[in-house]
Amino acid sequence: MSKLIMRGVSKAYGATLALRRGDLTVEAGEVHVLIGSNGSGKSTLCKVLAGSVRPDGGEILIDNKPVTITGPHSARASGIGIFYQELSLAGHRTVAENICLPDMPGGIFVDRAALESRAQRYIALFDTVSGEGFSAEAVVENLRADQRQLVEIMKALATEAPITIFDEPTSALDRAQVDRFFDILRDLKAAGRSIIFISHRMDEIFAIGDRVTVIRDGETVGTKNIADTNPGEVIRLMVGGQDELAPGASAPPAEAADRKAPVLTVSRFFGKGFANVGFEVAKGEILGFGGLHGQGQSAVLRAIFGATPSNGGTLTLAGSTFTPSDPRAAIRRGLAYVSGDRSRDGVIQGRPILENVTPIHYLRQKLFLARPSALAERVKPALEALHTKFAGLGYSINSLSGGNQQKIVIARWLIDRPDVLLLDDPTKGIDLSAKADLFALIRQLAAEGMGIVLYSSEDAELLNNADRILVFNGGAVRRELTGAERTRYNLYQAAYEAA
Amino acid sequence: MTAATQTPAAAPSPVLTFLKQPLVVALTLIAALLLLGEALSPGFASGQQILRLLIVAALLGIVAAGQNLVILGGREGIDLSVGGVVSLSAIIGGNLMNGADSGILPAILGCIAAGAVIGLFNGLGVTLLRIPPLVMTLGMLGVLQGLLVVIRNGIPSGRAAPGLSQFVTQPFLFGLPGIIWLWVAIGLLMAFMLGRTVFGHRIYAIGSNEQAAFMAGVPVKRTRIALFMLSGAFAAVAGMCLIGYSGSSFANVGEQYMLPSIIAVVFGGTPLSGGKGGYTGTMAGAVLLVVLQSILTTVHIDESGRQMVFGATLLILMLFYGRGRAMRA
Amino acid sequence: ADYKIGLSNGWVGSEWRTQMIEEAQAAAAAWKDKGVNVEVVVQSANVDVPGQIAHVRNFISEGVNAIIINPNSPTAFDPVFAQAKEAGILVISTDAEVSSPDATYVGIDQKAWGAAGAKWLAETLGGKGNVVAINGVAGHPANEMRVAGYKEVFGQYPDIKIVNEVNANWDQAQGQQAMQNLLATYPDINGVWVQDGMAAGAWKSIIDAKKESSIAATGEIRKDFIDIWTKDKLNSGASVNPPGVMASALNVAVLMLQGKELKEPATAGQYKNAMYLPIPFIDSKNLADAAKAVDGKPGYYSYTSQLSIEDAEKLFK
Amino acid sequence: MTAASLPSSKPGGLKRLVERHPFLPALVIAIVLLALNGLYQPRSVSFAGITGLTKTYLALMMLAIAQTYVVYAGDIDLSAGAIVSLVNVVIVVTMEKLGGSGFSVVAALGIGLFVGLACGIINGIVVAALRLQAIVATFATSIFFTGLALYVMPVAGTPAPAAFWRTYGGRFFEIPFVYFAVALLAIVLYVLARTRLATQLLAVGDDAQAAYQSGLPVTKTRVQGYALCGLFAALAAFCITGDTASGDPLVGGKMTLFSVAAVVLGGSALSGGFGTVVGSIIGALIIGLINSLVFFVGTPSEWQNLVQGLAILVALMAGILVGRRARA
Ligand SMILES: Nc1ncnc2c1ncn2[C@@H]1O[C@H](COP(=O)(O)OP(=O)(O)OP(=O)(O)O)[C@@H](O)[C@H]1O
Ligand SMILES: Nc1ncnc2c1ncn2[C@@H]1O[C@H](COP(=O)(O)OP(=O)(O)OP(=O)(O)O)[C@@H](O)[C@H]1O
Ligand SMILES: O[C@@H]1[C@@H](O)[C@H](O)OC[C@H]1O
Ligand SMILES: [Mg+2]
Ligand SMILES: [Mg+2]
Repeated sequence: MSKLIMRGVSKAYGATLALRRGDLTVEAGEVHVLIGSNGSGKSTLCKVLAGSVRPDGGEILIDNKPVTITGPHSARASGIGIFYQELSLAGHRTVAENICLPDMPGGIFVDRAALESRAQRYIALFDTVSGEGFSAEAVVENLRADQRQLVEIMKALATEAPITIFDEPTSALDRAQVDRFFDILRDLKAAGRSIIFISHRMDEIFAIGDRVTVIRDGETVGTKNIADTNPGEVIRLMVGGQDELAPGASAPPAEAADRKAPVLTVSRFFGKGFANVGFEVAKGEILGFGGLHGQGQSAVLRAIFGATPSNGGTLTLAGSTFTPSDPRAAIRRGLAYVSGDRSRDGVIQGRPILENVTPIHYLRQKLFLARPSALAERVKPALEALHTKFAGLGYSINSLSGGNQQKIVIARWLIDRPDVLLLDDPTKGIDLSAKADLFALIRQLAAEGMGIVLYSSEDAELLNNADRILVFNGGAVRRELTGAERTRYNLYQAAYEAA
Repeated sequence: MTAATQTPAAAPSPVLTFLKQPLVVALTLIAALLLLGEALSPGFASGQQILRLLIVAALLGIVAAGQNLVILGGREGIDLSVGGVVSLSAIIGGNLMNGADSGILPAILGCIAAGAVIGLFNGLGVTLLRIPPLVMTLGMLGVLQGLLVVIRNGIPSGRAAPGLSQFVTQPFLFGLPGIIWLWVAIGLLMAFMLGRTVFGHRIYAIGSNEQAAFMAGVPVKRTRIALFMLSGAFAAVAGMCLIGYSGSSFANVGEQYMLPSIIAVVFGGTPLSGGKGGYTGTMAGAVLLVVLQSILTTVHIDESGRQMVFGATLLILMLFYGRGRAMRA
Repeated sequence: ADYKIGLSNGWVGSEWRTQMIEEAQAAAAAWKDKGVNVEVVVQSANVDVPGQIAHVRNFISEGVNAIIINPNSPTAFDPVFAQAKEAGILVISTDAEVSSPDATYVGIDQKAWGAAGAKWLAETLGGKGNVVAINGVAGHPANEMRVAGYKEVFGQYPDIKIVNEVNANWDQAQGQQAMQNLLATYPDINGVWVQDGMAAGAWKSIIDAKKESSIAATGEIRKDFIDIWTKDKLNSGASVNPPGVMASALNVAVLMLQGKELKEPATAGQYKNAMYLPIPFIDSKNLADAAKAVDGKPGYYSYTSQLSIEDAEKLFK
Repeated sequence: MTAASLPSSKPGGLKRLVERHPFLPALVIAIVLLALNGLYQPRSVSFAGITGLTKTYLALMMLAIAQTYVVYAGDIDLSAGAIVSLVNVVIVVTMEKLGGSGFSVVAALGIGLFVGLACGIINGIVVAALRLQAIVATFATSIFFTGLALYVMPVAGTPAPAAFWRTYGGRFFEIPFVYFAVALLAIVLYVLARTRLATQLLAVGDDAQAAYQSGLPVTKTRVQGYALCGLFAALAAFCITGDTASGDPLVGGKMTLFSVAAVVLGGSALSGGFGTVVGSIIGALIIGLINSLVFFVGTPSEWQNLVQGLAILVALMAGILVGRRARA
């Protein structure tokens, strides 16, 4: 008897069919992986189960009994707990309060003692990896992204639900945190609990999963035993009849980019989260930033771009020295910055695609009027280069899937070519084919002479695309990997070296 | 391959989509209220009366233009100081004109400058000091009310120039008073600005996602300051028109525009969360509100009854508009 | 100073109030000629009832000898006036009566004020016709007394019909809008009873609708209005609530502080603590005199009158 | 090995203090203002002076508390002042109808609480259940409640029975009654701060969608916030009635915006999720202290409004800036 059966679940948002036919069967005591490209409907399926999305159709059986889930509360009552991809934390509350938020101990009054001791149980699970500043009393708002993700994990664990969903719980975690988390999942599995696990990282899926269900275009296309399948097969299922592109399939970069005059030079650069950073990027070079996440890579890129303050350093772009002030000035100077966090830094929600793709153009061309037809001419090539799929420039960007939204955001930087492109984990949460498109374009841009800095949290992306890799640790560059040194082994070793 | 999965679901009928537009909702409600008014007191929906209502609506609508911009700019944008600016501008304008047509131009310039300066202060407080707009403009309202007392003690409340009164109340072109043409012009200007200028796109950008706009080189602070300045300027123009309407300036003439200007914006389909909406709807919203108010003045019931009916009707009308998203999608 | 007097005004919504304070300040200064030093401390602001109670408490802390108040409520000051009295402070209200037994009212009878305008209107209309009323702030005591005044008068004329009553919050523009709506709905209006500040607005709508020859309406006493009235020969009449009432009250207060006793104790009015001042009335007969009185004054200046020190002295033993 | 090798900014002493007690900047402002009041008019800080201040501003404090509970959840109530007016006229009329006896007072207070609660629930339904925007929806209900108040009592003036206001203004064991009220209030607030509701309101204010997805009854919680607001607005009306001894259908109207200002002065975030009721009480006090100080320093009457307006604006800005600096 299966623990959970979801059959024919469907959900439309206006004209967007988020889920056509979601099927999922989960056994007790298994980690069941959901995989599918961006916007394929994984989160939607999970949210239907967790009660926060109202399905249009379909049925749900738990322990073979049909259940009707009317909201998050009723889902909890049916034994479902969830980690939300976008987190569901109260920023001004403490870690302990957040962990216990779904059901606070006590009646009219909060039972503080019970709350603390319950929270402590889950905090203790991650004691070794939760990092500095993490405690039951810490205010969530003051925590780092990975620590917040840990809180959301603890919150999901604290539901002690027989079926627990983890929708991309590891996207901000480092390896040690992921390892710890997986150990806990294994314990839960052993205790007979059912886990639904979503990740875009193939290695994680094969490390922790028992079975995998693939969703494509809102439809469940198959379920495999992890033991009986391999990444290639999973990817084939995900992409269906379309081109097959695996992460490693791209051509390796030129051994040594012609070391022309550097287009961007950074030296003795200091700022919040990094110190004394220096490097050069040549025209046509793809410089990689590597290392564990949060070691200053992103901070350096944002500071160069003027998005966060820096204190001191000499920066030279195309021969002229500058001090970062704000993105506006950086853009005028010919810098471009693509953030992986598109919903925070990129997408202008609810506005037409045209308005989302033109702001940099407006600024660089000093435009005052927005003439749609003239703009369309300028915009189309950039969108085509990324194989962006869209119905028309007048449509809202919300009508696109996440991956296509990110392409729009990237395209805005390409209408007027920048001298240097700063890529800050640009593929976070993007599916494989979109990644392939993006990297093909990046290499082309480099070939055309653009200087590119690429930070990626995925090692494969760096190894496959960067001409040179600077490995960050503790806010400083610890090692430079060039040519044949660019191996996974060297990368890990440098990253894990004590600072 | 791309990740695009959106496939048109059964497309909602175009008729229904049309009917759900805030502008259409407002216009329909206006028509219904006019019919109701006519039924309750014959003559209510006569051409002359409608024209007079439009003059009053134009006053509110011009204030609402600035309010609309500030709200569109997001970050809980709202301008509670507009009422104070209207009053102040009426006084400044009245004194600069003091009954002479030659004073109209200096008055207009003076008022707009004063309104813009007040807006500048609001904008600086909101952007540089990051005071929430509600707080900043509420505080500013208190300051302006105090300023009014000082000014009114020091200088006489002036009178409108005859030319201005003519412009506001008498037929100007094709039988319509000048203020209505002014309002139409403002409407066209707003539509052009919001839809066809980079500045307009930037307003939506900061209203929808300020951080993304910042990263895309939008001068967030400058744009937002400009919105508050425009709001002050529009309120000042309304103050000028108001003194043209009533002939002389006095007391807190503007107080009655503060919250109604916000309601006009909401009735026009611009939610208070910003980044969405436009001015055409707001114009209809202003007319709707004014028609409703004047129906209530003409119905012979006690003040208590009037207020209860007005409050309840506002609530019912709000149900037609941007109700917040359901928690459960 | 011999006496320190606190003046509290809880509403600064009209020039009338400004003039009221200025006249009172001038009256205090005038006592110097009599060898009496009267110092006034003023709190004049847009405040609510609690805010005005705070005014009174501030005066108590300040240690004034007397408080003269234009109150925002007739009854709300009973407790705080009791406290003032305990502290040995003389309390006088003006412009609106208060129920407190610890205070004296010096001002006009607002009900009689309302009635005077209504009487003029009824007689001007020959005792018959359709009348509308445009009132001030609903629920405000002065407003309600005035309403009671006109109701009583119109009640005595069976052929006068009050077709509608609306509120325009003592605001000129709202008065103008209200009149507009009323004109559109009732094309056959003969008379309008409207209170001071809003009259100019109402008349503006009447003139815009070219009905000034067929409609009689009460008027107001600001120079601006008196000018139009004279120029356009409007059919209007205005009862006067002189802004000098507070000055009158001040003169009475000083005499009381000097320990003088009233010839006739103040026992008029519903609260039996009022001393009523005369209510002048302006109509076509004496319009020219009024115009002369305000000649050379700014447009917002109200026709006024006050009890001079000598007039006041006559009221005392 | 973990990624947490970067030193995360360690909250300093002041920061922690302000994080825990967001009202501290307001408290400092209030103490400074009190000292200035005493400097310019020593009698204003005498026992009688302070008692007078408390009597006058207890109503605004109550209303600021009321406003705080909706602000906790990121909502706002622009009808709070109208509720005060409505409850004021309702209890005065009830006391009058029932003959002004001690029983009538108790019955009237009960009915007053009920009316406040009902108004609050109506607001809650309109804003949380019908999902109308709080600013405009509560403005609409404020018009409705004002209409009701005018219906109950068309003209200000009906007196409250002496038993009622003599109690409010009187003394017990030589201690003014208002101090008992304040003490009781302190206890109530202490207790309320420990409720699940308070935490849930704050969690909703932080992120309503997240709270909903976590399984919190968001709509119910917000309605409860408004209900609490209505209850405290009723208490504010009791204080007003005690201090004014009469009914007035417009008495509370102007208090609404001041209650919002008091909440902000007290260090709560209008966007929700962060704040304290104690702060709001101090905020109300600041408004009162500013108003009296402006008079005591001898500001000419025509400048008083402006100086008060400026001082309040400056205090609002200072509170926000100091609070943020301390927390940043
Ligand atoms: N609230 C919403 N309103 C409108 N469209 C939505 C909403 N939520 C999701 N969608 C759309 O539904 C589709 C499925 O989204 P969903 O979040 O389930 O994808 P996903 O598989 O979780 O993708 P990802 O890997 O990027 O997290 C997408 O096209 C998305 O744009
Ligand atoms: N230094 C920064 N780092 C990251 N994001 C920023 C930074 N400055 C501003 N932003 C983002 O852009 C938005 C608008 O920026 P802007 O500087 O115009 O206003 P602000 O929020 O008042 O910034 P400031 O931090 O300078 O007070 C901010 O609200 C924030 O989201
Ligand atoms: O006459 C009015 C007076 O009674 C009121 O109190 O203030 C405004 C004046 O217009
Ligand atoms: Mg997802
Ligand atoms: Mg994703």
